Amino acid sequence: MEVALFVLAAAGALAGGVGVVASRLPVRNALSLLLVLVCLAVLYLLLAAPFIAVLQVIVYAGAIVVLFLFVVMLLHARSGEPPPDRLRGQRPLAALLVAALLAALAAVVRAGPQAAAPPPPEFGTAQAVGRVLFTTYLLPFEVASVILLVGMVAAVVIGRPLPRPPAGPGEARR
Amino acid sequence: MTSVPWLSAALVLPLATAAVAAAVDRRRTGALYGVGMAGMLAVAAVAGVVFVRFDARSAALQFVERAPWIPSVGIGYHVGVDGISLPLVMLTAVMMPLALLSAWGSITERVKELVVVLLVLESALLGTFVAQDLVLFYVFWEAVLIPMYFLIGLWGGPARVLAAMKFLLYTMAGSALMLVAIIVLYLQSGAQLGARTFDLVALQGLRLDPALEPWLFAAFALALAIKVPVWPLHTWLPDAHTEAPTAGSVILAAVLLKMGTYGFLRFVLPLFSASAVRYAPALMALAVVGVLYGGAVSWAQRDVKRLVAMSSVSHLGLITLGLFALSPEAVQGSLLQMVNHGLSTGGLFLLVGVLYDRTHSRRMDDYGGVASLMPRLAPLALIVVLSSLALPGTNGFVGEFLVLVGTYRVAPRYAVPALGGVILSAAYLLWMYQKVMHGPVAVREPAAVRDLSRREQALFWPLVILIFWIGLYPAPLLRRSEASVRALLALVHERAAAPAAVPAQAPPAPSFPTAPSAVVDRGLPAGPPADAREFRAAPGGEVRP
Amino acid sequence: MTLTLLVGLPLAGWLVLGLVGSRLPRPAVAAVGCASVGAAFAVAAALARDPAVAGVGLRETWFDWIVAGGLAVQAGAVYDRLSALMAQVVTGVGFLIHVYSAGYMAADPGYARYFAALNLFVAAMLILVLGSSLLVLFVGWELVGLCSYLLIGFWFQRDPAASAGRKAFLVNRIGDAGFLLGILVLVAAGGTLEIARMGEVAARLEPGVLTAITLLLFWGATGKSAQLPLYVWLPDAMEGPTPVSALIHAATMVTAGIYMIARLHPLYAAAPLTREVVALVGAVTAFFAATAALTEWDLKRVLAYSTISQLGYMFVAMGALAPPAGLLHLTTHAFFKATLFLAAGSVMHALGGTVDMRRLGGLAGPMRATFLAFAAGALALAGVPPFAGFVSKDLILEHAYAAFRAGGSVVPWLLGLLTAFVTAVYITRAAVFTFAPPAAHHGHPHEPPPSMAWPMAVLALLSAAGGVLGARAVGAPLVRSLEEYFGLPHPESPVGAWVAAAPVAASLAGIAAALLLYRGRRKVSLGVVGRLFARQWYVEALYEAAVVRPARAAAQLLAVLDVRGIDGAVMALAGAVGRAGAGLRRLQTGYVRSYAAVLLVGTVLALGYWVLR
Amino acid sequence: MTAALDVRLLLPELVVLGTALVVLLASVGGAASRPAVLRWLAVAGAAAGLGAVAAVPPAGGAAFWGSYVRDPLTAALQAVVLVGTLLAVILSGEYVRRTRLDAGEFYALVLVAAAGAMLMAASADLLLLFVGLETLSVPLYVLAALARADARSQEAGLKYFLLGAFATAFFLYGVALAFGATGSTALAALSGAAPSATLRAAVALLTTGLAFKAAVVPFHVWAPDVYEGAPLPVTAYMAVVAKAGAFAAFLRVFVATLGPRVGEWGAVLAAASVLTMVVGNVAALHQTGIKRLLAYSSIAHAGFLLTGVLAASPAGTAAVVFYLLAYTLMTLGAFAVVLMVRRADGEADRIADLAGLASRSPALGAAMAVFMAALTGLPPTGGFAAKFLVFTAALDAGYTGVVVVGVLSSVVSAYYYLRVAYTLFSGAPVPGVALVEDRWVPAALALAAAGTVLLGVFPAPVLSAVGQVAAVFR
Amino acid sequence: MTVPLAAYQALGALLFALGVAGVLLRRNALVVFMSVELMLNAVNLSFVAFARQHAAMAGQVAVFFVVAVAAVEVVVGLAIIIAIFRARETVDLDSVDLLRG
Repeated sequence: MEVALFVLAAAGALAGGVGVVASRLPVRNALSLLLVLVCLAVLYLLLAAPFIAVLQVIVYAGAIVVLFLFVVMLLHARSGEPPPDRLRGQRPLAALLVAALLAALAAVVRAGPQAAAPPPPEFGTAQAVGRVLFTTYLLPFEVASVILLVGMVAAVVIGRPLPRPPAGPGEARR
Repeated sequence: MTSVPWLSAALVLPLATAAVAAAVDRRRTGALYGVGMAGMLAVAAVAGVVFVRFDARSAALQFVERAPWIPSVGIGYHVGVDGISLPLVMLTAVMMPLALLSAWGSITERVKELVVVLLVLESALLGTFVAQDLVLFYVFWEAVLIPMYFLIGLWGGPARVLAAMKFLLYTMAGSALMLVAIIVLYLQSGAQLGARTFDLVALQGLRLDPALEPWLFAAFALALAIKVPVWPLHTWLPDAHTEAPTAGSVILAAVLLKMGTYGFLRFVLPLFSASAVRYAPALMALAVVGVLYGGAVSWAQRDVKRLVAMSSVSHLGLITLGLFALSPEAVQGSLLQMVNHGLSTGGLFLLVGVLYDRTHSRRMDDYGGVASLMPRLAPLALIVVLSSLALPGTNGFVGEFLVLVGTYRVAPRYAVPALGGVILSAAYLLWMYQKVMHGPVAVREPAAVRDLSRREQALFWPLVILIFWIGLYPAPLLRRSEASVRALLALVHERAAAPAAVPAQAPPAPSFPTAPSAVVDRGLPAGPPADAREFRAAPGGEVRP
Repeated sequence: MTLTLLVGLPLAGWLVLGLVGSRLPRPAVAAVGCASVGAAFAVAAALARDPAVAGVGLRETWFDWIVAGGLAVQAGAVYDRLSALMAQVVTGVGFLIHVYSAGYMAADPGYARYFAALNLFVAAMLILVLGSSLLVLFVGWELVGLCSYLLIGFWFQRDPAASAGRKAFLVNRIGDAGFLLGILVLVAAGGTLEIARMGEVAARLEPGVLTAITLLLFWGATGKSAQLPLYVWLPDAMEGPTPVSALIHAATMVTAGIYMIARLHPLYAAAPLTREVVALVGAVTAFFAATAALTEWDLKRVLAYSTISQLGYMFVAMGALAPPAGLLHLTTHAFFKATLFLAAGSVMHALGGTVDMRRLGGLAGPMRATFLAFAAGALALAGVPPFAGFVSKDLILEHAYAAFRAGGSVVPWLLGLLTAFVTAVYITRAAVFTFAPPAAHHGHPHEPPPSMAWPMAVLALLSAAGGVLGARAVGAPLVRSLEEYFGLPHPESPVGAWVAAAPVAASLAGIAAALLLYRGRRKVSLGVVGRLFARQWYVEALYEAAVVRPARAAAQLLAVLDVRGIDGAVMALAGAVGRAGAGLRRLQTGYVRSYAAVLLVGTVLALGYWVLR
Repeated sequence: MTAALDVRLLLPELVVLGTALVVLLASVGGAASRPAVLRWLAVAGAAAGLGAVAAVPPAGGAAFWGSYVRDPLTAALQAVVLVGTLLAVILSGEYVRRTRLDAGEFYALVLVAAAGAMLMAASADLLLLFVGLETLSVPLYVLAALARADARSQEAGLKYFLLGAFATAFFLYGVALAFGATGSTALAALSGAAPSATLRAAVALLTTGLAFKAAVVPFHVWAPDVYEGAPLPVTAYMAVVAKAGAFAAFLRVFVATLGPRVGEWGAVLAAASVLTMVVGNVAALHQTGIKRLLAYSSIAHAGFLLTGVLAASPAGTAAVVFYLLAYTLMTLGAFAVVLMVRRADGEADRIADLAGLASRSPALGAAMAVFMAALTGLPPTGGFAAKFLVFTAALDAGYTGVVVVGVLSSVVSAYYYLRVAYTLFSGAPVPGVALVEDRWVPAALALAAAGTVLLGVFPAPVLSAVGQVAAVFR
Repeated sequence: MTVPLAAYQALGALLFALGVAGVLLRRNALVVFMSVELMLNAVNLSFVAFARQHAAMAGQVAVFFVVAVAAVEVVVGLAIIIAIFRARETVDLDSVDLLRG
């Protein structure tokens, strides 16, 4: 059962991953990302992390990917990658580098510990997460709120319309 | 030993004067020059006090001032003079006002910057010669670079930008490794001396690992050899000297190059004695090549200033030769020759400057018959030329002779070819003198070639007086350097002979070999060179008790 | 104190003339110039009477000059028989020539400069003569060279004069380098430069070292005294004013080499090999220069070659261990050669500076006094009895022969004899061309003014009668005195009478031959040999081709290599760094994907290092 | 473990963040049109933060359940960050007003970024470090793109953001692997963990993330483009505060945590250091833009700073802190000189724009000479003292080769630095270039110059202060 | 039979590498950005798997932070991308090359 679910979810995630990277249509990229996220949520359940799985679906899939889709729609399909590719050596280079990266990561994975004890009963629940989050990680948690604030400010300031000419910064800079 | 901080006064006075000059209205060039000159003369006066009060019998540092500076890293403000630094302090104090005077009336642009730069330069140069802490020394050493860079770059000739940068990068490249060596010394000092320190006097007690010492020696030697410059590291020199304004050339030749030779004496010999003795033949060989090469290349120049510049390579070769002969006569001769070269080559650059002010040309072909137009200049110029080619009776001869005698005694094979420099110097200097001064008048605008003004005469007279004074009666200088040189050489030979890396008690003083000196090339004996006692023991008038 | 005065007088003259001379009126300049030297002569002559001079000499220590390490050189003076003789010759002849110059240079704008330099020369020469240490002697040695440079190039506006001065300095410098090396060896091996202690040094040193020292010092002497191979500057030195040629380049300075050898007699006495070399060089030079004089058209250059030749004789004497003979010849040569030069100067003065003998002639009539003076000098030079030169030259040849008999080489004597013949030929030729008709000049020759005539007359008289100093007939006072000084035996008649007569015969034959050849004729071809003589055996050409031009070319090559090679390497290094900078700029493509790739390269490398190690 | 929840320790961060909020609120509340008020607020906040750093005693041990530590190192690093922030804010005012940047957001983001760097300095936990890193980075992405109408500013923002996010992912992977190797995110756990491939990979990936922020070669590629494109005050601020934050993290992770295991990471950082010094200095040689030049300069200095990190010793750590302070002063000083100059048509950001300005203002020329000499590392400036200290520490640790490369690349740097100083003195001013009329910029300039010189001439007081960081090793 | 945790790690590594490949290969800024998100998710998987392995909640909490930060980055990133698109009408990264050298 677990194996089947894993294989299914892993396959889905990988397929989604390939889709994100390979698809020529931005909408499909976004939807592939959604597929990855959902598959990962399944895996999180398998890994005794129900709270994170829920978080994944609600926040990531529900908010972030939707935002992506929204922007993709906003920018239309023409915002693609018109030929020609000016960096001709990029593909082989990327292949080489990614292969090397994979090799290194494979070595790490192979060397990692294999077995694990079954988790304690409360493991992965919202309570468990909360307990840790509000003790050990209270400070990072509070700081995260500051980052979120920065995000808001950023959205406002970058999205704000340009100040009227003539003395705008656009003119003031070469 | 003294309650008045004379040396600090000499270091601070130029800076204080620079501050005053910075406050003067930039359009009042006369006032700016006046302020600068007053400051420099005050420094000269302080140096004069130091010179007079200096105890010639003592080899120890005098006028010592010490204060903690960066105690946590073992860096102290430690200054003092001994017989090795004193002549150079005096040289600096004498040449700087002349350099300023050479600009007065000649340079009218950015006078304020010029005066400030020269004053800062003076402070840094003096600091280099009195610092007794390696970091303090290095600070002054490098602090010379920026003002000199600007001096060449802002007031120099047509190719000044490249020349200034070349000077800066080339000399910096050498010093960079010296800094590394200084730090390594400091790190070494911890284990042996109890506390890490940059104090030169303390570091002289260090016994370095024989595997390490040559590297440190090499790092120091490279930095200093570039500054000197020792052949083949000299190629920054002709460009810098040629493109610099007269004041810059004078300072470069008269004082700046001496930082290198002084550094050898002050740091390399006492700190890395074993390597200094071991590699002395190599350095002497390079020095001799420099003597001949510099002379030959000078001879081939068609640019007056470049000729004088290249002659420095030759002259400094002789000085380096004397340093590494490691015999008392040679080292004292070198020290004296450092002063002499400052006076004579400084004078030559002043001469070129005076000419350039009139004709705006450095090409020898543009000159001829100037002696007819400038009868007051001709004899003064000739005296300077003769001093440079070491005519007996002038200062140059005394130094050159001492170097040659001292070198011949220990390493004839280097002294003999160096004599070729005697011939070459006459060849190129008289060639230049003839091309410029003699023959029918050939300058383009003879009317513009006025004879020397009073200010310009004031440039040469101090030099002429010193040239003859040192040439005829060098005793005041030689006496003051004798004890320090002797002590230094004793230390060098003792350290070089002692087994390294044995931090035990001091090894027994090496017995002086008593073999009679003879005309055989003994190479460099490990002990003191050809026994001084035997040398003096010949009965009769010429040998002192 | 008095020796200080002796040197100090001309030195003071120099200082006064040098500093304020240009503002003094001409008579005052001449007065200062002549008086200082005249007074010096008076002092020298007066001091020579001091009994101490006959003994170890008057000594004065001036000051500690160079004291460093194991070296301690004192500046001091010694006035003994040798230096007394030389000092009197220098100041005496010097004084006469100063007086002569007052007239000769009367119209020259550089009057004060001239006398200043001439005074300095006398002072320098006295330093050379009196110096108690070889190093002090060397100071004088170089300073006279400087004065020579200044005076040869006195008319520096003319390129040949300036070049000749430089050449003189330079060639001398080449000799001096050897001299200095000799000093170095001496100080290193002997431990002292004090002249008084040379005997003891000679006793102590190994023969090889002594030979090296003496040869090196002699090398210096070949420069100063214009011997082969360094004679080349002296003919050119005739560019200077003629009185200068008389004083410096005939009577005094050029004899410094002989004086030096005499001064260091103990060393040379102990170095037979060196002496042989000295004698040979002297003899070859004597002959060589005489042949060069044979075909020369420039009157002054004839005299210059003659000087070289006569100096050769002196070296023969020094080589034959007969310094008294050499010094006697030095003295008589000072008289007669100065006479000849002054007479030549008188001719030039009269004819606006003409020295080319092809444009002279017929002057015996209008310039009788000058002619007589020249004749006296010429006869002395030719060695016609009883003129001064006869005595001294004969003595030298006798000693040369004696040296040959004692196992030395025969060459010096033979060449000396041959040279005596050639000497007579060339000086007769010169006299004929200059004074005998027909006249080839277009001027109106006149006798010189008294200030020039009187010194000339005095010197002519000395040329005629100076022989008494060495004539056996009168007991050869000077030679005796010097033999005593050098501790040499006085050979009553060292060799057979025919040896003494041979040079005279050669001289007379030479005069006769010359009269036959040149009287009334100007174009006398000596064929191939003549061309060889005229080009001085191609020695200068050889130097030019083998030394000067290669050296110059080498210097120029080095100068190019300096910029291209050494500096080229430095700049290439700098350029490489700069190009690397430009290359790195190109790597910064501006594309995000490239940057990401670079980041990944770094990451992979870090991962690879850490994971795989 | 000391008091788990000791908010007093957080006073400096709270002051700075609080000021950021106040600035934001004031801006929203109507002060946006009066940037001078906002600048005053920001200056006061930074100064108060500095005061707070001085006032809160370093407690030693970790707080907040082991995630946060306020020791002398924290205090010293935060002080450096705040000095940089304070000067940068003073410098920025004139530019912000003149080019009408969004003042409220500008100052608020600057302060938030400063807080992020401060948190990095205080991190005892990888997750806090991560969050601090993002608190520093995200505001900088926004600041780089703040001149919205300028294509170059946009481009800078985009590049910085995309590459930053990319590097963040690596950093995070490193955190994950570190957690995987130790079962904890506490830094302390790393120091004692058994060696394993996972741990080593974690270190590698953490290095990638930090090296990106510090602009260490080859993770520097973003820096020249971003520095050039970002508005001038942002570049200035980024150059010093991002550097300080990144090196705070380097010190925390490599020295304070992995210091005893220097053998495992020394070689990589040594190589990176060498590469960084060489590439940074050599690539700067032919730059014509002052911002781009200073970008390469900041890269090169990252290399010099790394030599101090390499030493993994108390002296090295103190040297790095000292270096950061000197670097902050001299870099901001150099930017201040550029900020003193304006062109009618934009920033005077080409080196040629500075020509002849010393004739108008000798003090400006002198100051630039001081800053350039200091950046070159020439005595008697703080730049020399700083290099001297890091090199001493590195040599003490045996990295002779690295130091040799360091000193030689310093020589190379003299070429481009002094050329800039020379430009100010030579030639005639370019038409259209003028000096700004503002009293704040010269004040900051004077402060930076005085500080730069004093650090060189009398470094002893500062040195003894940063010497306190040695306590971290006991 | 249970799935070994290494399989999760392997999957994480694969997804991470896919993301990296996307960043390197794609020119569309949006897609590049999505690839970065893919990398973050791969890290998250790794975190959760490690949390399971060590039975330590910190791994899951870490995911919480990653998600929070990812959200902010998405906001900032998309804002910048939109701004650029408004100015240049393209999101092709290769056309964003004013700055180089």
